[in-house]
Amino acid sequence: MTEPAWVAGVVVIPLVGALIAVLAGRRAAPIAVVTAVGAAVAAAALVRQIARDGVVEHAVGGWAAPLGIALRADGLSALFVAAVAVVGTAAIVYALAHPGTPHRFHAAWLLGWAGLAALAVSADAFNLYVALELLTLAGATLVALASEAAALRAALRYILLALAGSLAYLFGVVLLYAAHATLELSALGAAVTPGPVTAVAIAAMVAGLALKSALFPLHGWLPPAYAGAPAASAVVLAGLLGKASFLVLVRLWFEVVPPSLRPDAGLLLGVLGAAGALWGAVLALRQTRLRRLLAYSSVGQLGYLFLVFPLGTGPALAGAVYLVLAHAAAKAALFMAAGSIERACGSDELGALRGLAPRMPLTFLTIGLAGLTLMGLPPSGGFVAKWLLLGASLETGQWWWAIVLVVGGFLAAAYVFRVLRLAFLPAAGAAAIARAPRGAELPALALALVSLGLGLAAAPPLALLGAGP
Amino acid sequence: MSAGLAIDAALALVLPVLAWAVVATPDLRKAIVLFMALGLVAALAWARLAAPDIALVEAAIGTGVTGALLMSCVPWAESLTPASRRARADLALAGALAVVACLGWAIRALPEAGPGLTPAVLGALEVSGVEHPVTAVLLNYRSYDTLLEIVVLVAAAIGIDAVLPDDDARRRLAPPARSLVGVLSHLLVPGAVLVAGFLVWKGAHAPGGAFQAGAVLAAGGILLLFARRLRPVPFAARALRGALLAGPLLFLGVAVAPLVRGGRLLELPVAWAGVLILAIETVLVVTIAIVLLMFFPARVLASSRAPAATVEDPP
Amino acid sequence: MTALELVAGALLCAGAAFFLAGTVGLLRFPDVYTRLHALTKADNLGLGLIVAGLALDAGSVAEALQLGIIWSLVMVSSSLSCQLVARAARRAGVAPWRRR
Amino acid sequence: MAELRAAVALFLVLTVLVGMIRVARGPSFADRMLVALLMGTTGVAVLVLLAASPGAGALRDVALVLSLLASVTVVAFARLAASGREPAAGPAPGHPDAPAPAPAAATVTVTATVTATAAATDATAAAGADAAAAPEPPP
Repeated sequence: MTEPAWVAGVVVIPLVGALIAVLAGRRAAPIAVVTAVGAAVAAAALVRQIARDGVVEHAVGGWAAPLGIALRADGLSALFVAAVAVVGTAAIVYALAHPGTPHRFHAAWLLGWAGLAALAVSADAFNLYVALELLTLAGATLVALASEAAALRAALRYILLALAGSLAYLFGVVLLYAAHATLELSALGAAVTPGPVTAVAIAAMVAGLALKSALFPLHGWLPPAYAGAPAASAVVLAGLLGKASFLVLVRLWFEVVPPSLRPDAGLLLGVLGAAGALWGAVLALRQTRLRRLLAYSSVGQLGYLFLVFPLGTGPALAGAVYLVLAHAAAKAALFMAAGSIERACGSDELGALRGLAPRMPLTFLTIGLAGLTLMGLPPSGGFVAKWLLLGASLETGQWWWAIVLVVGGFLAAAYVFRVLRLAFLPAAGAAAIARAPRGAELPALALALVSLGLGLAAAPPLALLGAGP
Repeated sequence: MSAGLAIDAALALVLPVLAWAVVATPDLRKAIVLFMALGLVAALAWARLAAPDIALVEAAIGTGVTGALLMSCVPWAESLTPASRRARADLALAGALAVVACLGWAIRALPEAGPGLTPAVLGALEVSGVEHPVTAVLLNYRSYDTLLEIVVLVAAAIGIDAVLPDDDARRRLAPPARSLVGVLSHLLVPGAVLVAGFLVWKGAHAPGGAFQAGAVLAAGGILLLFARRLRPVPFAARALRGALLAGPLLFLGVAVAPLVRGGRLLELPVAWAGVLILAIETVLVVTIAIVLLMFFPARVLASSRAPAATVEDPP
Repeated sequence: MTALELVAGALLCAGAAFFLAGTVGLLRFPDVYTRLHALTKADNLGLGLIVAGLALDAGSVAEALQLGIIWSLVMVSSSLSCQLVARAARRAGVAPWRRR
Repeated sequence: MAELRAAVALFLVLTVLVGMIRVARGPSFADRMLVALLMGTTGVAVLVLLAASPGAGALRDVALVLSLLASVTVVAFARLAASGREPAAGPAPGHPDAPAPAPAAATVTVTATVTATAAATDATAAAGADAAAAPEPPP
C-alpha cells in the first residue's frame, strides 16, 4: 500500500492526541489544538481519497474479516468524519475562548473524537459496540465535568441508560455471531435470514440504539444532560455525540437487516420518530431556559432522522445524512451561542434575553442563521435535507410524513422566533452584562455559516455520499 | 442425573433468585452481601461453563474490587432518602422475564453449535505469537478492540476524576496505624503482586492476562489503601497519569508503527508478536489496576469511616 | 481402586463433613462470635482435608504445590478476617451470648 | 474418583446455599458478612475440586485468586463497620468545609446521623462533637 492509510489515520490521530492531553492535565489546550489540526488534515485526506477511489478498506492487523476487524470508509464515513473535524475544531476554539471551560474538557472531548472516528470507519458489529462504549464514557464525562449536583445526576442517568442501550445492542451482536460466526457487517447482511434469531437480535440492537439516540419515548435522559453539561461539552454532545448511535442504526438497517423485516419495523421507527419530532418541538416551545429549549429541539430534530427507516434508501437516506450534517453544525453553533449568553447574563433564563440582541449582535446573528436549519428554510442545509425527505415521502406515496415535516418546521419557527423576538425587545432594565469574548462568538458564527453553506453547496457532499455501498 | 449436571442445575436456579434478591432487598448492607454471593455463584457458573478466563475476572473483580467499592459507598448511599433509592424491583423483574423469554426463543432457534471461528482462530495461532486462543483473539486478531477498550478505561479515569476530584483530600486521612489490616496487607499484597505477574505470564499459553492480573493487583492496592500504607494519589499528580498512560501509549505506538512503514494498523511481525504482546500486557496491568484504584480516592476512603453502631441492625 | 485413591476419597468425604459442620454451626449457633468460631475453624479444616485429598491424587508436584499455596492463603486471610469481623461486632456492642 | 469429586462439589454448593439463610436472618451486618466468609472458603473448595477434572486445571488459578482476594471485602467491611472511633487527622471527613460534590456532601449527613446513634451507646468524646450537629435524635 503506497498511500498512507487515512482510514486508520482518522482514528489514530485523535487517539494519540487524547492520550497526550490526558497526560498533560491542565496544560491540555495546546495539545488539543494541534490534534484538531492533525485530525482535520486526516479527515480531509480521507474525503479526498474516497472522492477519488470510492470505498476504502483496511484490515486491521492484516487479519481478514471473519477473524480480524475490517475498517471500511465509504461516503457516509467520510462525511461524518468531516463533520466531526469541523464541529470538533470549532468546539476546541470555543472552549479556549469561553471562560470557565473545565480543563478536563479537552481530554474528554478528544477521547470522544476518537470514538466518533472509530465508529465512522468501523465495519464490524462488535467493534462498533466498543466505539459506542468509548462514546458513552466520554459523553458521561463531558456532562459530569460541570460537577454540580444536577449535572452529576444527569451524567449518572446518561451513563446508566447508555449502558443499558449498549447492553441491548451487545445481546443482538452475540446472537448474530452465534448464528453466523462473523461480525463483519456486510457478511452478516449476506448471512441473515428471517427467523427468531434475526428478529430478536435486530430488535435488541435497534431498541438499544434507539434508546441511545433518544428516540421518543426514550428521550428523557437527553434534556437534563445537554442542559446541565458545561457549555463546551454541550456543543459536542448535541452536535456530534448524539448522532453516533443513529449512524450505527443506519449501517445496521441498510447493511444487515433483511429487507423483509424492514417495512413493519421501519414504520414503527418512523411513527416514533414523527412523534418525537412533534413532541420535542412542542416541549421546546414550553421551556423557559434557552439550553433546555435547544435540548428539546434536538429531541425533535433527531426524530426527523428516523423517518429514513420507512422511507428507505436513495433520497431519503441522503436527506437524513444531510440533516445529520446540517444539524451538527447548526445545533453546535446554537449551544455555543447559548453558552455565551449564559456567561454574559449569568443565566440562560429566556427572560434574561430581553434587549440582548444589540449588545451581542454576533451571537444573535448566529442564532438566526442556525435557526434557519432548524426550521428547514432555504437556503440552509436543513432545507436541503427536508426537501430530500419530503421528496422521498411523496415519491413513495407516504404523504403523511410530509405533514410531520411541515408541521415540525412551523413549530421550530415558533420557538426560534420566540428567542429572537425576546432578544430584540427593548431591554427591561440596565442589567450588567459581561461581554462575550470574540473568540467564543466567532466559531459559533462560523458553524452557523457552515450550516448555511451546506444548503448553498449541496452537490459535492451529496456526490460523496453516492460513493457509498 | 450426574453430579455435574446437578451442580449446573443448582447454579442455574440460584443465580436468578440471588439477582432478584439483590434488587428487591431494601436493606443496602444485606444487598451488598447478596451481591457478593451472586458474584461468587457467577464465578462458579463460568467455571462450570468451561470459561476459566471469565471466571478469573469474576473472581477478581466480583470478590476483590466490587465488594470493597460497594462497602465504601454505603455511608453515602444510606444518606440518600429512602424514596430516592427505592428500586423498582417489579419493573426490573418484568423486564428481565421479557428479555429471558425473547432470548430463550432466539437461542432455541440457533443452529446446533457449529465450529464457528474456532478453526480459523486455531489455524492462525502459530503466527499469533501466543498459544492461548483467547489471548490471540484479544491481543492479535482483534487487538484493535482491546486498544479501544483500554482507551475506554482512560475515559473512565477522567470521568472518575471529574466526579470525585481528589485534589485536596490528602490531608484528611489518618496516618498509617499498626492494625490487623496492616498485617493482612503485609501478608497478602506481595502475594497479589506475584499472582498478577503469574497471570500475565500465563496468559500467553493458558487462561489469564492483563485484565485478570490488573484486577488482582488492584485488589492488593485496595488492601494497602485500607491499611493506610498507600496514600491515594491525586489524578493531578503527573506520575500517576504517566503510569496510567504508559500502557495505552505503548499499545498505540505498537499499533501505529506498521502504518509508518506502509503496513496495517496493529500488524505484529510474527517473530516479535510474542514479546510485544507480553510487553503490552505487562504495562496494561498497571493501567487497569490504577483505573480500578481510582474508584477509591481519599474522599471515598474517608467517608467509609462510619461509626460502629451501625453494624447492628436497628431493632 | 488403589489404596491411595481410597485415602484420597476418604479425605474428600471428611472435608465435606467439616464443611457441613461449619454451615450447621453458622445456622444453629446463638451469636456472631460462636458462629464465627464454627465457620472459620471447621471450614478451614475442611478445605485442608479436601486439598490434601486432591494433592494425593494430583498429576504433578507443581499442582500439589499450588493447592498447598491456596490452602495457606485461605488460612491467612480467613483467620485475620475472622478477627476483623469479631472486632467489628465487639465494637458495635454485640454482646457475647451466655448460657442462661 | 471423578464422580466422588463432583459429588463432593455438589454437596459443598448445597451447603453454601443452605448457609445463605444466614443472610436473610442476620440479625447484624457482621452475621451477614459471615456468609461472605463461608462462600469464600467453600468457593475455593468447589473450584479446586472442579479443577481436578482433566482440562480444567485453569480453575485452580481461579481458586488461587479467590483465596487471595476473599479478605478484601472483609477489610472494607471492617473499615465501614468499625473505624468510627479512629482519630481523624485534620478536619473530620465530610466536614462542612469540604469543597465537595455530591458524595462528600452526603457524608456530612451520614456522619452526623450515625455518630448520633453511636453517642447513644457508648460513644467517644470525638464522636460526641459530631453528634451535636445531628439533625435528629437517634431512635
